[in-house]
Amino acid sequence: MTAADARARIQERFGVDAVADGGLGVTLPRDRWQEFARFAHDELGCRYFNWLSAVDWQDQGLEVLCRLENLDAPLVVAMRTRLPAGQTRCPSLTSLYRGANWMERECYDMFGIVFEGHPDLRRILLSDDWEGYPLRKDYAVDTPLAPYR
Amino acid sequence: MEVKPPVPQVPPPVWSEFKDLQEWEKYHQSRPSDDKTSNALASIADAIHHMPGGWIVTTSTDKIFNWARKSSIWPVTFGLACCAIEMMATFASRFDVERFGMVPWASPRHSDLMIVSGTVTIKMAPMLKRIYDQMPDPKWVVSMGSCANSGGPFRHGYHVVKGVDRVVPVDVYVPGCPPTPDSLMYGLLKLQAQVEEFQKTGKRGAASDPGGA
Amino acid sequence: MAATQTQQVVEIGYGGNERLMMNMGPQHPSSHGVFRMILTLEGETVVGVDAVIGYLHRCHEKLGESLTYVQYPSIASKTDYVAAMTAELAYVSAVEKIAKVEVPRRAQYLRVIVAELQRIASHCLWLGTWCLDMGGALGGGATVFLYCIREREMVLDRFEELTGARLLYGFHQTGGTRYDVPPGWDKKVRETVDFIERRLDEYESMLEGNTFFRVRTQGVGVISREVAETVGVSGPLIRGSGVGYDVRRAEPYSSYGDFDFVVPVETAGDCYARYRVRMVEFRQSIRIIRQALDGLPEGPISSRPGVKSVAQVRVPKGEGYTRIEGARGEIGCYIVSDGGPKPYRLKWRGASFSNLAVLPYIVPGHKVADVVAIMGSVDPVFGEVDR
Amino acid sequence: MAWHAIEAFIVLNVLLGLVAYVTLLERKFAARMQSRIGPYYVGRPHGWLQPIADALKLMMKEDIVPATSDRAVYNLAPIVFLVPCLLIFATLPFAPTLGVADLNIGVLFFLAVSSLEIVGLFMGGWGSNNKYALLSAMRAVNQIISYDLPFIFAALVPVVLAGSMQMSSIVAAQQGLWFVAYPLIGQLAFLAFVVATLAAENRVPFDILEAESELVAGFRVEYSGMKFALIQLGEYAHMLGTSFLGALLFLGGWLGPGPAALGPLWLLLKAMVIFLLVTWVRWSFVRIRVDHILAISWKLLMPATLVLLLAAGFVVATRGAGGG
Repeated sequence: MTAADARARIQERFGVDAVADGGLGVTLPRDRWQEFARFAHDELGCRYFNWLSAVDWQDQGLEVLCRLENLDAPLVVAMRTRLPAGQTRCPSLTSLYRGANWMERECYDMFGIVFEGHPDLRRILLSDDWEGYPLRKDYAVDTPLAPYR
Repeated sequence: MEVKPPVPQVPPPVWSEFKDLQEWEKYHQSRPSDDKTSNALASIADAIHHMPGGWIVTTSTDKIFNWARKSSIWPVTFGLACCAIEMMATFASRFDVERFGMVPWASPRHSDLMIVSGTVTIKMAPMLKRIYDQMPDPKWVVSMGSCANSGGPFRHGYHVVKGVDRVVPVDVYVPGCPPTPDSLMYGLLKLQAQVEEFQKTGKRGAASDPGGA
Repeated sequence: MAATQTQQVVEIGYGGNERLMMNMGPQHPSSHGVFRMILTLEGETVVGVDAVIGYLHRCHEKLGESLTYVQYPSIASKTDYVAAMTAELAYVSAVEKIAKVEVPRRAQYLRVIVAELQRIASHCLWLGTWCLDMGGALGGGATVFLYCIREREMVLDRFEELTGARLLYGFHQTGGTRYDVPPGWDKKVRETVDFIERRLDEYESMLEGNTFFRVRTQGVGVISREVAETVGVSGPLIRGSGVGYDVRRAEPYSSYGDFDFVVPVETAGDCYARYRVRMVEFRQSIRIIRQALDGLPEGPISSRPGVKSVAQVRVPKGEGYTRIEGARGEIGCYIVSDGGPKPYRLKWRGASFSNLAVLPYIVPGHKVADVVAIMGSVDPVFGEVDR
Repeated sequence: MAWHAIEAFIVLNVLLGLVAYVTLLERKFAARMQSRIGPYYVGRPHGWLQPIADALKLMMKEDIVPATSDRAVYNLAPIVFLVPCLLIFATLPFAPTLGVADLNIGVLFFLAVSSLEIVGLFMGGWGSNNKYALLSAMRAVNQIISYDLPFIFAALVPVVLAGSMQMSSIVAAQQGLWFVAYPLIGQLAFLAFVVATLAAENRVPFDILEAESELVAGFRVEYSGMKFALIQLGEYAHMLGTSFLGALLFLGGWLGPGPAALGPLWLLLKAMVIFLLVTWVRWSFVRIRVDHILAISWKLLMPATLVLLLAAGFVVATRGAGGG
């Protein structure tokens, strides 16, 4: 499976043009997130889950990124989706990739994105009663928090 | 074999009890000034001291016990971050603090010294406090590295405690990011000098000047 | 301080056994920093594990957004503090990728040399602490630990001569390296790696001839290829599970394409396989260092010499992800730039984070003593897990 | 009677001093193995005062009793642990006529009493109300059950060869040939004895009950100050006692060149050889897992020592008791 092959198949199946930049960058609507991951897992052979994260674009919503790899090919697919402003719900990939478990928990911890279908969505880095989501742009880096300052 | 990760309940973090800043102040900088054993010792020592010629006994035993305390300071193996690697190097062959009688112990109950080596985060601070509480008196704390001293390069972070002295009382601060084993050893020698001035009752002497003992 | 909230889950299992919850960490001799495992035990056997991380969350990603491209590399070294050179390299190469900066060849070779030296130092520490986990601080493990630290000190001496620092270096900067090699340094490096190579034989004969060591490691903590891929582990862990995946080979950076080296692969997936992979990596690193020292080109060490102002590096709008093969696996750095002097978003893909995520899948079914062996063979660095 | 009391007092005090300095010996030996120096500055040169400083410091430490512990059991445990460890010295003769009591069932007494330490150990683990300590106590019971038998069997081989359970007659029987030099049986029994000793003393590689990397410090994790010192003392006394036993049973006790007055010195030297052997093993092996430990005991050591014992019996039956 070469990158060009994969690109053609993505074009055919999802009707989006993959941007080739080191890997294939695919931008998807939120409701095809899981579908594409399944397609990448089963048909493109991307069984390696590299990482998942998000970017806060303030009034343009949150962008969720995920990087999947086929280690044999080699083929890298970077998929991304944009959650509309004010929306924090995103489908979870935990049913496909076990690595998504911690990555999505971290994303929830830092951005407050609620992954639907995650079996155990709780804070991972911060303690359970932390207030706010630190990596959002409206969260100051030195947000005061009693009692340790 | 399909192994599913279990989902046990995690007990609530202890520090949630200190939501209130005033309540925290109660625990803040609390250096146990006395305990039952040292109070009993103090009264015995006072009695001996007031007997005729007793002062010779008390002062000389004082010296001996302080020498013993100074000569066998056992640190607890408690590594936090980057500085822990340098702390390990200090315990290892080249720098070998066992020459001064320091043996790292795993359990805080056996130790006299806590070397806070690295950044203390808000999640870790209550644990650190608990480890300090678990150590038997007399106990000392060396704050190793900029992060433990003041927050260091992470001072502005939302999750970083700005200096371990907000959680436990500190005896010696070792600067550096990370301090080299040499400077940690210098700090430990300074601590030994401080321990030598330790008072007979198990109470600490007056704080020595920060420049050196 | 309030009394410790003890929590005991009493479940009568199928075997009629009462279960015991045991807490390991955050201060525990084998926690490798600050890691907490909540083990559910049935006798000596672990039936469940919950990993609690975040005790060293130092807000790296948020700080990265508030520090400039010149300021941050020295902080970047504090993510993977055991292998600081590679962590810095990930950040600066991500910046270079977005800014499209060409790095001089000499700087690239220097980066390779320090990265491989760092891998040796890091693996030394791994071997030492792993044996410490299995052998105890009051036993043979401590001996191996002290030997390993002794060798590591030699590498650190070379770093000290090069950069003036022992642990966190600040050696890399956008567009090249900050320091050139001092005179006579390459000779010392050669002597160091020769010495370490001899010592490696000693370790291997000491450990592999030891039945106790083999019994403790072989067949323990098996990561199957499927689990390894779907969790996303990297580095020695995935190579121990039969996948020959190495970023140095898959996506060569910093002129790794010029060098001849072998990517070790073991298929067993257990602790012993990971040990073997790392032992071979030691030797391959030494091989790469020798080649790089032989072929070290002359020339400038930085494409933008004399960076004085902290705001001098300007990066155009864009985004980039670079990954490099650190001592623990793939260290990735994803930067979104909005054209300002600071990144808009910085994401660390810590190798240890993904590697550690495999623990809940492999630990159940093992004995308590194996938990620490597995934990040590994963070799996490908590600066990188919690960031 | 009074003489015995005085003798016991002297033995006890010499013993305590010896135990203290054995710790220093071990630390220096380990340090040399690890290319370090070890204790140096406390009582220069070579840290002669280190054990004294440690003991004094531990005496002055706060004594913590955890709130949730079983107070009576917790407080009693160090004593219960220490007493058998010191009591084993009662039957050890240091020269033909020097010793507290040279019982005619000396070996039996030693073996019986030395395995009593497990009671204190278990009490400590249980009384601490700590999960690490509890797990360690369970492991200790496991281990003592599996290793006492090989230990006893290995120790009984010289008894059978000498035809006596009295320590002094066992040594006397080695006049011609030390039992460690006894063809085949002697060496194997000595080997089995050393291995079982390691387990009985809870040294690496069998120190699963105080495994630092898993159980922090095992059964003594909650003990601080003087109680911790007592436990350490007991452990080292036990180590020293078994080393003496090994020297008496296998290495010919006080036999050696020179006048008879040098006897105790020879004994001490031989005991130190065994002690350093144990220490050497300790500082060069990794710890093994609990199930492997049990397997080694029941599948290898038990049958082997049993066969050795039978072989020794056979030899004695055919050739008569006494040395080579």
